[in-house]
Amino acid sequence: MWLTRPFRERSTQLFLGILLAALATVTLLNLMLPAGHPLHVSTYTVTLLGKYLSYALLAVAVDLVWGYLGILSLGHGAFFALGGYAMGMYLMRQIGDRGTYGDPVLPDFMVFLDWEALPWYWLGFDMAWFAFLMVLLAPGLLALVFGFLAFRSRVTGVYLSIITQALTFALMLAFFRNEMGFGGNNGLTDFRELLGFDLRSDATRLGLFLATGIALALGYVLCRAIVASKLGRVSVATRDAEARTRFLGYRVERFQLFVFVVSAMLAGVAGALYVPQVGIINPSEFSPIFSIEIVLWVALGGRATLYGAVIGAILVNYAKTVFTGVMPDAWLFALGGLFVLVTVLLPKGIAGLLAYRLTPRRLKRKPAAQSSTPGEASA
Amino acid sequence: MKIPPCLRRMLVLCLLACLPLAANAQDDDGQQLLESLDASSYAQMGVAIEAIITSGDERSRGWLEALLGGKLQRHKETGRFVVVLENRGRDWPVVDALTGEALGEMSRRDLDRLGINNALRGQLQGALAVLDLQADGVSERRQAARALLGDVDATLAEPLTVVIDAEEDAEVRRLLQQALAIHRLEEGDLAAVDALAGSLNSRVRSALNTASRSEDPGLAAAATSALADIEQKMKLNRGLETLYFGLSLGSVLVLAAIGLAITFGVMGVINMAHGELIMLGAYTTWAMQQLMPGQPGLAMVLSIPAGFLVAALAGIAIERGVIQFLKGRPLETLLATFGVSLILQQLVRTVISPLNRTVVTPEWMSGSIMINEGLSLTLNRLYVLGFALVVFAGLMLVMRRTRLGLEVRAVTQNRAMARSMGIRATRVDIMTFALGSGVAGLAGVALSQLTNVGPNLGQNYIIDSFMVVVFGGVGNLWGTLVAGLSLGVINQVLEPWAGAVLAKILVLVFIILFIQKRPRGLFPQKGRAAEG
Amino acid sequence: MIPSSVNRTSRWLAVPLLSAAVATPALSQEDPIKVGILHSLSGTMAISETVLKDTVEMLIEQQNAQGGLLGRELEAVVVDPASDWPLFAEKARELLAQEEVDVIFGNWTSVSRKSVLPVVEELNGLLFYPVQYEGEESSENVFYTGAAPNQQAIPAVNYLMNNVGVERWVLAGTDYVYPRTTNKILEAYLKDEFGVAEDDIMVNYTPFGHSDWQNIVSEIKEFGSEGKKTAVVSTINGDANVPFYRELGNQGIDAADIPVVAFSVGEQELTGIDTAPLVGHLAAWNYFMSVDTDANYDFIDAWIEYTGDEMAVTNDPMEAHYIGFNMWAEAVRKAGTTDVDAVKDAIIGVSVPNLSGGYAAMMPNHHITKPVLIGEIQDNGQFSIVWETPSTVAGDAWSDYLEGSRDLISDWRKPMECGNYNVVKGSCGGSEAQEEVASADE
Amino acid sequence: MNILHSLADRDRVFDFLVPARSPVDVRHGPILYVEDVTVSFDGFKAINDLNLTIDDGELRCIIGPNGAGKTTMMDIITGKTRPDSGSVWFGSRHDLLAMSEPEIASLGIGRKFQKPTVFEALTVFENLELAMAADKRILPTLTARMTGEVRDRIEEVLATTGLVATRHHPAGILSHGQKQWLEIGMLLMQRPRLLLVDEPVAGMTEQEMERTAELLTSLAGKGKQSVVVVEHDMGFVRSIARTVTVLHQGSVLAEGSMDQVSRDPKVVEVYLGADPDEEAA
Repeated sequence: MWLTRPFRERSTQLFLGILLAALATVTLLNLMLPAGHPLHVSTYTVTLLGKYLSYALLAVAVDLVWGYLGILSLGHGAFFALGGYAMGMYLMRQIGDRGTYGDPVLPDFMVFLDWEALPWYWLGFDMAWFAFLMVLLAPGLLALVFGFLAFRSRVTGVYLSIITQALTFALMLAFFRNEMGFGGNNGLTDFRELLGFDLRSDATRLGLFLATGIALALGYVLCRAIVASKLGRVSVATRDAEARTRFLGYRVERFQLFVFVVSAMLAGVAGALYVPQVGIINPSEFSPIFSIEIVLWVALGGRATLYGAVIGAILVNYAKTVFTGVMPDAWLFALGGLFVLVTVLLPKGIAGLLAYRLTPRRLKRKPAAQSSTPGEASA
Repeated sequence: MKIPPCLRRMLVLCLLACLPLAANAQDDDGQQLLESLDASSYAQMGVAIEAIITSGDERSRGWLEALLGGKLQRHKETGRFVVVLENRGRDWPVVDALTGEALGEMSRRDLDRLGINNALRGQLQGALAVLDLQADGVSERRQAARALLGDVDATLAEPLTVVIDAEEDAEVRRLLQQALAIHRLEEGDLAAVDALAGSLNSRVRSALNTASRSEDPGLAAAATSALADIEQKMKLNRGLETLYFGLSLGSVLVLAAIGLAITFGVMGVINMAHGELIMLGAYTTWAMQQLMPGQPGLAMVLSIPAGFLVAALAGIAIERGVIQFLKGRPLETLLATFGVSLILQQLVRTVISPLNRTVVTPEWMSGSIMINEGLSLTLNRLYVLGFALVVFAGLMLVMRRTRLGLEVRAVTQNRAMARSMGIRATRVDIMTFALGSGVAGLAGVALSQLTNVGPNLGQNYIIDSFMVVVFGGVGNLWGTLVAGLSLGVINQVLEPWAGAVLAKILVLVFIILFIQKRPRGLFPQKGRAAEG
Repeated sequence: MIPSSVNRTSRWLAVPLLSAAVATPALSQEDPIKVGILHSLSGTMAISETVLKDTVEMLIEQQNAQGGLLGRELEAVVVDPASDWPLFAEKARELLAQEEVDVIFGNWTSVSRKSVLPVVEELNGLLFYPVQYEGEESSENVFYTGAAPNQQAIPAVNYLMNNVGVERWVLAGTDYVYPRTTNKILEAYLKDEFGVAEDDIMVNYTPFGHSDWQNIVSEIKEFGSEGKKTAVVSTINGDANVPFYRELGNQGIDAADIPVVAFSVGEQELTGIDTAPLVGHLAAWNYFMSVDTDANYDFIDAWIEYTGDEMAVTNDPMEAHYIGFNMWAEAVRKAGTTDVDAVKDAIIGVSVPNLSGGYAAMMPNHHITKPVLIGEIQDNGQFSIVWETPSTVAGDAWSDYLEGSRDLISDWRKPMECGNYNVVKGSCGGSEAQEEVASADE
Repeated sequence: MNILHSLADRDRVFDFLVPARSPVDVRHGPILYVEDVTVSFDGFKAINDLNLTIDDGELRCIIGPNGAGKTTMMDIITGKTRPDSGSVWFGSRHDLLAMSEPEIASLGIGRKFQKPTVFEALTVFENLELAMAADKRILPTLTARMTGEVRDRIEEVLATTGLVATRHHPAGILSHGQKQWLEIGMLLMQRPRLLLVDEPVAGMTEQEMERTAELLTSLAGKGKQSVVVVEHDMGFVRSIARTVTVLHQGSVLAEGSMDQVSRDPKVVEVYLGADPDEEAA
């Protein structure tokens, strides 16, 4: 089965092992140790980690299209935000009549902007299954339509990057409009509960953290499976020589579309897990700068490795958390400097650094090792 | 020719409603006039201003101007009236309002300002305009006459007829007659409608609008039909205006994008710090104005080379420090230069200030030129439009007619070949990047006249710039020009009916769809080489 | 920067855990009182918020110079939420849960406040919010020291109506919740109170940072040539103002023709504008730097000394922090502790001097009393005050001119303790009561 | 699209056992007809009324100075460039002008580019695997597994092209000649009926050239592939050519055996006195 293929890879086993061990450790340290204990992990930290993990999933999605398909999407924030909004709309509906104005159906922002009734696109979001479906479908459909148009007309390279940027920018402006019915600049906030669990309780927060971790694990395995399949090799072929791949008889645009849509859906899931943990979704997630930042996480971690994306996302965001607290006036210097140095000095990112340290040994031990090639792994 | 002194004297006499002239007024009188200004209500102040106008005191103009500018103040303890020369900071240099004697600096704590409101401001401006009607320069008289439109009241009507008869300049006469007609219209004179018919001036239209709601059905009907005529004429005006708005916005886009068309289009460097180079140009303008206080115009002109230099030097630093290490990895230049842009922004925040800086608009760039009464083009934008075209033409010249341009084209088309022919590719890279960056600096100089000069300036233009370059076709300067101008016009045509936000969204969607249709922009590079 | 010895993902995961664990020491009585400052120091809002951070730091310094509070020293804990709204919530949580600050001074934009609100309520913190805002909110844990709409917008419109004789209104704003709400209130107010016709009101929204105002200014000009006195009520935010005013000036709209009264333009914003063409346009605030009182001059002197910038300006939100800080300090003294619940109870009714020669009192709805001043822009970037309310106005959390909130009042004193009490239904319409009912049902 | 599906299905049914893989109809002899084709770029006629016929199993060399339209001709046959007029038929059944690149590719026309383009990040083995004639739709590709037959076929081609030793090297580290052979190998994996080979020996050493000549001549033949070689190197052309076509300014100048052609005065003139300006296509 192509889906189970990654479980036989050493790198995936290692990744999953570390991830699951980390999840378990955090959970134990949070639950078992008393609050005053020096090793206790506070719920604040758990939520923070949960946020990093959702970013990591987003980075994996971006790495799938950028690293393996060669499509530099500067608009993946849009899919992330759409997933987030789908979740946010569900959470808003869960508030029910506990809002400030006590309206049983309309969210607060609609009440004071005089909406008479729920707009049609809000219908159904009171049902969890529908909302969760939309978490996948909304970004998926957008990616499908956009990708269909773009890949069909063979928009490539920088042109594609720029129009993905235009896409997310246009969406940001649209969602800023209060007439759109998504809460305008304030976005959606003041969430109460998810599937009946109180979002403010520590247990729910821990649960969300674990759910995000598991989603990351599953997302990683899915991406790994795609990458290790023949389809993954077609993607790499497309990345490196698109015309050649076409002459081999592959309908390149369909492969691009398929991977792009999968990636968009993963980004949507990441967004949906992000929103309940940070407690707000607003149009700034659509901002082109955010999308560029995601790409930077991937570049920093190491492109076309998947685990590099995870490392990059967690590292940059951790640095952000630390620096904005420790050196609030100067953290942009640090962040900017980090980006410059890594791109110039570590073209393959941190993963490249790790691989560099590992490769010589492996080559010495087993030249042209069969197990190291994806082609063989599939045999 | 000027109004002869005897006539002027007569006019003033009329204007002053036959009050006794106080040619050699005593200081007590002046003190008294100013005392009466320091009243508790604006109504009383209005009376006092009237009194100053009619006093004929030769210092009255200075007082009125100081009052208008909020510079006429009173020392709290001594009650002395002073005129503040410069009112920034905590201590202000002042002169005595009565004697003109310099009194050194006074703390603002010790001074009380004689405050005015908009109603008084209108009264003062009207009064000053009347005085200006006797100015020597024709343009000043025209301006004064234009200011009087809608401000004529019964007391002014009579003397104005005298002035009109004496006035030599036809335009001033016409304006004054219109001003009089508006006054007569307000009094219900049906004939005045004819005198005003066809004028596109907004105050005339305002007066006609009022008249069209008048109780007198005849007057209302006449005014309404006159308005309908004017409306017809205004339609063409509005079309032209929208076109101008569009071209103006377009020129801003072109300016912002043209530097990028060089660094990105020609060199293939995705320079996310482009916006910050624009910002540097704008800050240079600010710095030049700080260096040359009181001469904003000269500073503005000098900032053109200075802004170019500063941005070009920054560009060279970026090229040497970052981009040269990323040859052949265009997408990674995006990442590294994004880091550079963060650093530059924060640098400006830390070194200069997180706050916006004031860039003064020089006299010759403010206001607008009037094409006709209903259509005037704002000067600053006109200059920017012209500047954009000049910069574009200059760039075309550099690329087409100079050795550098030739070398740049050679290196971008075949680097190895160019090198083997003795072109120093590294030097060409530096020069090209410096050129693109310098042009971004020029954009910054221009933008300082239109928008905020602050750390976020660059961020607001970077996305638009990329859209313009891509829409026009990467590597094609003409494409950038046409793309910028047409996007500007499309935006401004859409804006009135769609609103500002929706217009922008529609433009973006249009670009996305257009790229589907023509994946390499408006003017794609053709042939086999472009496929590489 | 990146230790090369680290080659396992697990290390990276371990770092935040360790640092989080280390950063939670237990508090003792000798410890300083921690004051959290939650203002953006980078990003788009840095332009407005940086000075507020400095203000609070200055106030803390002054307080410490006077021997601190309750014999303890005050310590500022500064974080940078970087104009990123989710980050505001995260940083608020960091301040309350990790740093365990006793009070937070912070936020500027509505969205950042909305983002922080659930966190402050959940962790029972204290937040002093210093900016004029749209109202429609009253949280047990938030104190609103900026103006509610009835302390800024409504008096300003009254002034224009009564003193300037305005008949036609342009309500122009940036498209976000503060302008939306304010304009809705104003529209209802103008129609209900003065019978202004629908045709005589033009509403226009623009995006953040809008820079091309040609069309809109031209429309305003057109709207104003109908023969009725026209005014623009501007809720245009921050950066968009400079190009807006420039365009006004260049298209020849001066204050005598069509005055603009702004609710978001203060001295700080004017430092970035060449004000010469703007002289006479108006702003409504509760404080101007040009206020002629000794308290104000002292404050300005201290501020100039603190910043070392002779040209430094003060503005309304700074005064709000000045008032808020002093109120909080007074309440702590009164309660004898920094305990949040005690301070919350003690602060209601506390009255401290403001900078314009009067007193500000904390009302039971967590809003304060303020004078309303109308100022005209001068060519030196200052305002000259042309009008003020005869007495202070108490902030109203729920507008009387909005359908949904007309019947709501807020009173955080016992026994009501409700932020949105519905006087018609006679019940607290908000979450707590409902939740109790819901849980009782189960 | 339906054609593609039916083709793909057919491929699966017949798999690698049956030699006749392509449904191309060559009962009338020729496998490729190019008739009256004209194409212009910005007014410049790159191809001008071109007529060309290739027989089944033929090895044809096409020569011509720079700008003669050789590469453009290949672009037209493979569907990359659409002509302004004319017709191109594959066998007597398939109108190539109505098809997309992948459709043409799966019909059995393989093309080797001037610059060697192999997938540098993938190994030699994987390069060949991707080139394999198989169901090339998304889901089958996603779930594809390596079978013994596939492996055998790849080994066979590795042997043909002499790349056995390098099978697990990334293609990016191969020598120039090896990349050219790999590319030809990839074409062979598709079991094409017609091979279009653009300048196969450019930049090759003498030895490599010899090997390439051997490889190409062994490929062509009735029931095997037809091969069209575009080449500059006269020595190489002479060593493999049976029939040579000379292109000039977008149309056929001469056709015949190498000796006939090289004696043709028109050809001599073109090669000796070609106007350099025309090369700036």
